[in-house]
Formats: sequence, C-alpha cells, structure tokens
Amino acid sequence: MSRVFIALQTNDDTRPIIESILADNPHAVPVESPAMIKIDAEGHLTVKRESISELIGRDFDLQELHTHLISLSGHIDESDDEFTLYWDN
Amino acid sequence: MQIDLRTVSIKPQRQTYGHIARRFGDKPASRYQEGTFDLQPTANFHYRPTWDPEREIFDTSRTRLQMKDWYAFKDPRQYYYGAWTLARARQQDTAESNFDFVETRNLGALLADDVRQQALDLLLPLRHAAWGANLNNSAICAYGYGTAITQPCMFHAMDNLAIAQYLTRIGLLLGDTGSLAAAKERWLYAADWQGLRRYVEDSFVVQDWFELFVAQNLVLDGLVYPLFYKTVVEDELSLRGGTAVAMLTQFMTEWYAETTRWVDAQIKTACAESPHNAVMVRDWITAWQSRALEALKPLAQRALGERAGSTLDDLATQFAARVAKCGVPV
Amino acid sequence: MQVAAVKDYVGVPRDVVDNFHGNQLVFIGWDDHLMFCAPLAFPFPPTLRFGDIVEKVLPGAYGYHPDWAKIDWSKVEWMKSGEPWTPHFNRSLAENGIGHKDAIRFRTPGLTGIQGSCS
Amino acid sequence: MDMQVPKKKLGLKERYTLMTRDLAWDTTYQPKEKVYPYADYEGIRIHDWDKWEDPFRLTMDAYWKYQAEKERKLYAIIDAYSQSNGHLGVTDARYLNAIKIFLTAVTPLEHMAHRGFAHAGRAFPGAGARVACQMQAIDEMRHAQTQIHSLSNYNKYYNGFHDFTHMYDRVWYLSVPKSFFDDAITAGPFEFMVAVGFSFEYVLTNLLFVPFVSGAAYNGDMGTMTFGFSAQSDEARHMTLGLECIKFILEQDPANLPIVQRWIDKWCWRGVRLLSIVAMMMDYMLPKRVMSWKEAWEIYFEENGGALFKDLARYGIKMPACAEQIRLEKDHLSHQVWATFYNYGGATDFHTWMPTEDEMQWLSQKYPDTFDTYYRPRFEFWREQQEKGNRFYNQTLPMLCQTCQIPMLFTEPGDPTKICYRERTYKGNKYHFCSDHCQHIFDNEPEKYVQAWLPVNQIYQGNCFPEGTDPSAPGFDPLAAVLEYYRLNIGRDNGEFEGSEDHRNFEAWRGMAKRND
Repeated sequence: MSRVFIALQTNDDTRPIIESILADNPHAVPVESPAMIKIDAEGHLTVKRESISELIGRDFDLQELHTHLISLSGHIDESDDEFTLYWDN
Repeated sequence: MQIDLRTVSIKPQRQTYGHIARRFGDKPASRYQEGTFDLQPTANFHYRPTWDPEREIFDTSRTRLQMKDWYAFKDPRQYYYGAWTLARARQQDTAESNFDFVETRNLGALLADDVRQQALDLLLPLRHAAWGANLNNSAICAYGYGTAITQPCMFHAMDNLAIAQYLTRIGLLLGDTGSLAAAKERWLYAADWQGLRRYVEDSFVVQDWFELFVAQNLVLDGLVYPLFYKTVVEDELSLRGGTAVAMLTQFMTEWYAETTRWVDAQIKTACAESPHNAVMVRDWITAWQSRALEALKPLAQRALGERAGSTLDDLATQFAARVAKCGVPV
Repeated sequence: MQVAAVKDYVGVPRDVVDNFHGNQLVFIGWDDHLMFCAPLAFPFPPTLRFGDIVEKVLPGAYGYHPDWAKIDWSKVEWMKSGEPWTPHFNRSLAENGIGHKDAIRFRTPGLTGIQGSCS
Repeated sequence: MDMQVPKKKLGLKERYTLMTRDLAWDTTYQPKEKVYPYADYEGIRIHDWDKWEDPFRLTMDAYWKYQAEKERKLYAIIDAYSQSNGHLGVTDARYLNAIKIFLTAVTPLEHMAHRGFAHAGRAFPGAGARVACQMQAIDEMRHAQTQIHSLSNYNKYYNGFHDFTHMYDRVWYLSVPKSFFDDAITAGPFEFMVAVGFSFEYVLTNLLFVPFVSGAAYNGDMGTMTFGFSAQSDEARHMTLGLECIKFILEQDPANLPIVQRWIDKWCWRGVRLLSIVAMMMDYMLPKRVMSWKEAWEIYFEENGGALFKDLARYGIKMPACAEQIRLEKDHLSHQVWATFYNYGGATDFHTWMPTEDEMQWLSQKYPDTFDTYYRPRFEFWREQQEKGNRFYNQTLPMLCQTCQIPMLFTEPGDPTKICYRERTYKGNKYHFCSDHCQHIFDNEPEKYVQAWLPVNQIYQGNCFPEGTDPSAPGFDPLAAVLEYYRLNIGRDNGEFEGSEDHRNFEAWRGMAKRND
C-alpha cells in the first residue's frame, strides 16, 4: 500500500485539526518539521468535519483546510462532511 | 541573549527594485507598483509558440494598437492580487448577508409572481453572457502585452465567473434547478436572446486582444450592466416590489461602477497615445456598439415594453458621453 | 519528429557559424579535472594555429590547477566527438578538421586531480 | 412553483456543476474549431469533456473568503517582519543568497505560470478544466507578488535582489528556468498541463516549497516561510488539478497514452534538471539544515512520486525512463552544482563560498559514499587557496547543454569522474547535451530546441553588451560589459561571500543590535 500524506502549518488553528486527524486515523504517523507537520498514512487518510467541529465547539467548514494546508498527496474525494486522500494501490 | 532588533536603525541601501526605481525614482514603492511593473519578460525568448509560430511568446503585434510603453495602462484601483482579493472578499461579505437576508425572511416568496418570473427570465440567461466575458478576459490576459493590463484582465475574468455564480445562486434562491435549465434553453433557442448570444460567440473569435477588450469590457458590459442591473432591476422591478432582487444583484451594480473607472482609464490611455490608436479604438467601438444595441432591442422590449426604445436611446447617449470623456474621437 | 503546431513550425537555429563574426565555437574539456566544472567554450578564428590554443589560451583557462604545470604534452591523449584523435599543433583549426561547435577533450595520463579525486 | 416548500439542499458536487460547467454551452454561431483553435493540434483525443472530475470545488465566493484570510495573515507577518528588522534575525547573511536565487529564478516563473494558465484557461473546450486553470492563473500571480513583496525588504538592505525581472531575461544561469517555462508555454495547452500542472506541480514543487521553506523557517526567515507555505497551500489544489488532468486525458482515449508518456518523460527530466539549483540551495546555502537534498528527494520524489506512478500504472503509464539516472545523481547533484556556481561566482547576482569544516562533516555524514571521495578534496583545496588570497574563479565561459542549458557539469551515470558528453548533428549543425535524456528531448523536437538562446553562445556572438557598446574600442573588457548588460554591480553583488558588503553590513548591523549604545 502506498502512503498518502497531508502537511499542515503548525499554529493555533491547526492544533485541533491535527488532533482530530490523528484520532480519526489511528494508522496515521505525524512527522514534525520546523513550522509544519506532515501526517503520513498507509493507503488513505480522512479528515472529518464532525470531529473537528466537536473539538472547536463550532461548525467547521472543510474548505477552511485551505487556509492551513501546505501540501498533500493522493487522490482526493471531497464531500461536505469528509475530505479523503487515498491511493488505489 | 534577547536581542531587540527593533531598536536598530539602519540605513537602507535602496528603497525599491531597480526597474521600479527607474520608472518612479528610488523611493518607497507601493505594493501595486512592485507587484506589477515590468514583471512580464520582454527579451531573449527561447522558442516560438507552437500555437502561434509567427510570433514571440509575448509579442506586441497581437493587437493593432501601438504603445511606446505598455505599462502606461495603469489600474486606478491599484489592484494586485492581495488588494483585489481583499476588496472582493469584503463585497462577498455584503453579498452573503444580502442573500441571507432574502433567504431567511423568505423574501423571494413574497415577490409577486410576475416580478419573480421576470427576474428569472431576464437575469438567468445572463449567466452565460458573464461566462463569455470570463472566457474573453482570460484570453486578453493570455495574449495581451504587459502585466499592467494583463493582470487586471485575469481578475476581471474571475469577477465575471463570480457574477455568473451569483446569478446561479439567484436562480436557485428565486427558483430551482429547473429555472436555470429553462434560462439556458432561452439563451440557446429563444429568438430574443439570439442577438446577444451571437455577439458573445462572435467575440470569442476576435484575434486582436485590445479589440476584444473594447468589444467585451467597454461596449457590451457598458450597455448590458446599465440596462439590466440599473434600469430593469433597480428601477423597473423595484417599483413593482422587487427590491429583494436588487439586493441580490448589489454586487453586480457596485462591481460595474468600480470596473468602469478601470476600463475607462485603459481606453483613455490607449487613445491619448496616438491618433492612430484613437481612430482604431473609435472604429472598434462603432462596429461593436451598433451590434450590441441591436442585440439588446428585443430584450429591452421584453423588459420595458413600449419604453424600450427611449431607454435604449438614453443608454446610447450616456454611453456616447462616457466614450467621449475617454478621449475617443467622434 | 515534427513539432506539433497549428501551422508549419520551422526553428531558426540561433548558433550558426555566420553569427559569430568570423569566429567559430570550439569546446574544450580536460578530463579528470572537475575543478573546472564543465568543458569550456571559446570563439576562435578557423585560421588559428592549434598549438596556439594549447600554448597561449589554455594556460589562462587551466593554469590555476596544480596539475597544469605537470602535463607532459607528448603523452596527452586527445578526443574529438568522443573518438580518439590526433591534432597537428602546427596546423590551423580548419586544417585539423575542427568545425564549428566541435567538442575536443584531452586526457593527461598520470594526472588525476587534487588527491586523485579527479578534481 | 411553490416557494413554501423548503428546497432540497444541493450537494457540493451538484452545486459546483451548476456554478461552472453548466454556464457553458456549445456555440452555434461560430464553429467549435474557431472558438477553441488550440484544442486539437497536439493529437490528444477528447471525446467527452463532461467526464472531467473537478478536483477542488471552490466557487469564487469561497475562494475569495479563504484567500483573503490567507492574504491578511501573510501581509501582517510581512509588515511585522520588516518593521522589526526581521532580516537581522536570520542565522547568517549567507542564507540570504538562497533567497536571491528564489527571487530571480522562481518568482518570474510564477508569473509565467500565471500567463500559461490564462492560456490554458482560455484554450480548453471543457468548462471544468478551464475554470480550474483560471483559478490557478490568479493563484500563480499571487505567488509572484507575495514573493516580490516579502523579499522587497531584503532588497532594501542587501545586494543582488535589485533587478530580478531584468536578470531573468539575460543572466546566464537564469536561462535554465526561463527556457524551462518558455518550453512549457510554447507547447499546446495539453502539454502545458502535463508539464506544469502534473510533472512540475505534482512531482517537483513539494521539494522546493516544503523542505526548503521549512528550512527557511529554521533559519529565522519568517517572510519566506510565510509566503512559501501560503503558496504551497494553493499548490495542493494545483497538484490535484494536474493529477486529474492526466487521469482525464488517459481515460478519454488509449491513443493518448504514448503522447502523455513522452511528455511525462520529458517534463520530469526537465523538472529534475531545473531543481538542481534547489539541491544546492538546500545542502549548501541553508546555514541550519532540516534535511539533506537526498533525504528530501527520497521522501518527495521516490516515495511520493513512486506512489503516484504506481497508481498511474493502471493506465499504462510507466515511471519515467530517467528515474534510474536520477537515482544515481542524487548523491552528487548538490555538490556538482555548488562547485559550478563557485567556479562562476564572478558572474552571479549572489555570493558563493566554501563550506566550513563543520558543514563538510555534515555533508560527509549525509553523503557517506560520495562527499569525502569526490568533493571534499576539491573543496578543501579551494578553501586553502582562498585563505591564501587566491580564490578560484573559472576564467572561461562554460559549454552548455542545448536542452536544459545548464553548463555541461553532469558526470556519466555511474562514473562521477567523467563529464557526460552527448552530441548530435542536425541539418548540418552540431548540438551538445549533458545527458541521454536531454538529447532525446532534442531528438523528438529538433526544430524547437535549435532555437535555444544559449547565454554563452550569445555572449560570443556579441549580443550581450549594453546598447551602444563598441567591442572594438581600445581596452574593451567583454566580461565587464556583459555584467553591465546584466545590471550586476561588480564587487557588490557577485563573488566571494567572505568579506562581501552583505557580509560586512550584516555583521555590523547585528553588532549594533546586540549593543545598547
């Protein structure tokens, strides 16, 4: 299985996003670098609106990810509730 | 050791980049200036385009207009990406509250049926006209010369896309997906829309990018926006209780007022450069204006009935005055 | 292969010999001496004596290297277009068959750069 | 219709379709071939543009909202950074030279990408693809401008930043990025997308914007870190567009496969060659290092690119043929390129230097199989000579590769002691290449690459002197004239870093900052 990743800036806004990604994707591995975090995951990685909303106590719009995103890899499947990265191999 | 760097006062070696200093002097420059002037390469191109082998990648001969300095085309709004985005985000905030206001109070349902229907009939096909403007401005950005004019045209292209999207939202708010489909049918087949569609499609094949600027941004927008958003929506529909529609098209009205200043500045600069340019611009205006007025006749008729003729005459007069102010010879 | 284009696409070569005002380009590389990061380019008249390049031009280009002074020119191996080749020092470039944009390499046996690293 | 019935909320995809491709129509007053004249000549067959999957579904309202938020943050940091003399907080002034390269070599490419995507955003007959390209066109303008604005403050205090647009069109090493993008933008819209949208964005930009920019943060450069990460957040959208575009083309017709494969092979190689300069920036120009070029390469190209090509295998796409050579070069690239700029440091708008002993130890450790054997002896020799006041400058212009335009510095795959020479004769003229891959690119389209504006050859033709120069005048100094044509200030912008004006000023200003008098 190939690995996908998402890289985010590390700041106050992304702390709950990172936390919920790691909680929702137990197979994901965080790798920290100066000012950024790269989260690697075997096969697929899902960001869930609901989980982030719960952590921040307000409705999170998944498109807010755009503000903090540095990079990613994999195919994208995006709906109102989930943002998934995956490889089919 | 904590160093308070702020306390150091050091003398800069220079105030701005060399190309900016050569134009404006070595003094602090604006972000618009630094982000715009001389950004486009002008020399030592490596290969000829496979899509236009007779010219260079950036080539002044893609228009018949001639300029000594293509950076004479300044944007009075001084838009660089950040300034443009922030301005539009603010307008979007207003638009969003307007849509919310209309939606939460269900003002759409309170419109008289004929008002709502007329709004849908007349505004929704304009989605496609705005889409055409998007395509044309993308072309001007791609094939134009000098960042000062190519940059705002790309912003203009995206503004037009946004307008098409606002119109789509209006369709979904006052009607449903069926309304959008019906409007597209009219755009494609209804006799009264064919003049406008033909104008737009003919503009797609204009090769000279400044002629395209004139045909799209000056002439067509200069007649369509006042007719539809001012006369039809703000005057006609509001009188009949359709103020909600005017709220939903506020973006277009404000945008038109803002961009007119920019468009006029470009025309003015082009004409002031030389009599050759002025005559060229005048001929383009003349040719496209008569076609546009012709195309708008049946639509004005539909919207305004017997007042259509006089409204279009007024529109033409106002447009002539605007053009004259830009220094276009009679 | 043809270039895919909307109409005939013919490139105008930018480096034809006529553009060099009577000179031609000659490229020269010293093998195993990568302190000089790449082969060098020179504009020479085709009438230039080959020996003059070695005696008058190359010292300025390569003389910085400690190996330069140690070269035994009688043992130097030459290549042109990657093939072994023998130049005549007393003949001109043209007489040596050196055309525009020819690449010439020379190897100096026994000399392998700084501490043998081919630098 | 009955307005009282609450409307079904449209899903993201459905709504986005109405907001983009539903706006388009098939023209009837003008034929399709005239409206989209650049859609067919590349030989790519598209049967159904409706099969296009929109990669990100941002409508303009959401786009403005999020981009404005990013811009507000970015400019707040730029302002704070310059108001507080943030430049004095970078690790040392050598670092700034990497940023000079960024401004002269990368920023103009962002502008070129902006224009190229405007072209693609006009040329494709498919509405979904057009909108995605147009959005990228404005993003690329954003990147050019945020870079110019972030680095504007450095330009006020340090040399070499001052004429980046002028230099991009003229300076010898900048013909490498310039020819790369000129090549892409002169191709048709489909090749442009494969070149920039896929090969460059997807496979390669991560290497510049992720580890290098994280390195900038590590070296105290908040300005670069901010624009870099902020730009890369747009790149995530762009990469997805590139990938979608490739998948779409391949799914449309099996006949597209060989064309796309040739483009991927070509553009991965051209991209790798272009990135050689980033290899050197990472390994030699960041005083504090996050990771080596080789490590970054392994993560972002080998692992990430590998996953991508494994995925594309279902369409018949193969890993580019150049991958093997790239693997062999990763241990050598940064050292060879740095050595080249050290050779020609007299003709660059930035300074070069030899690494310190500590840095050489880091390089030995990161490149255990190559650094000590092939490069350390050279670098130590140069350092000794410089300390003796005999700093090495190569006095003669180098031979260039006809395709990538880099000096012929690359060694034979598998033999790092021998320069790799390749040549071809075409229509009676000789052409030279640094590698088999650059030669293949030429062989495929010789009529294109014979046009290359090779800086060295142009200098020897007398085309790189300021207007009005008389080369026959007594005492004419051609090198000085060329540098003047570049608008490069001799003795200030170029040459050795040690003792340069930048070096001295930075030390002095930092000294002032540390004292309380």
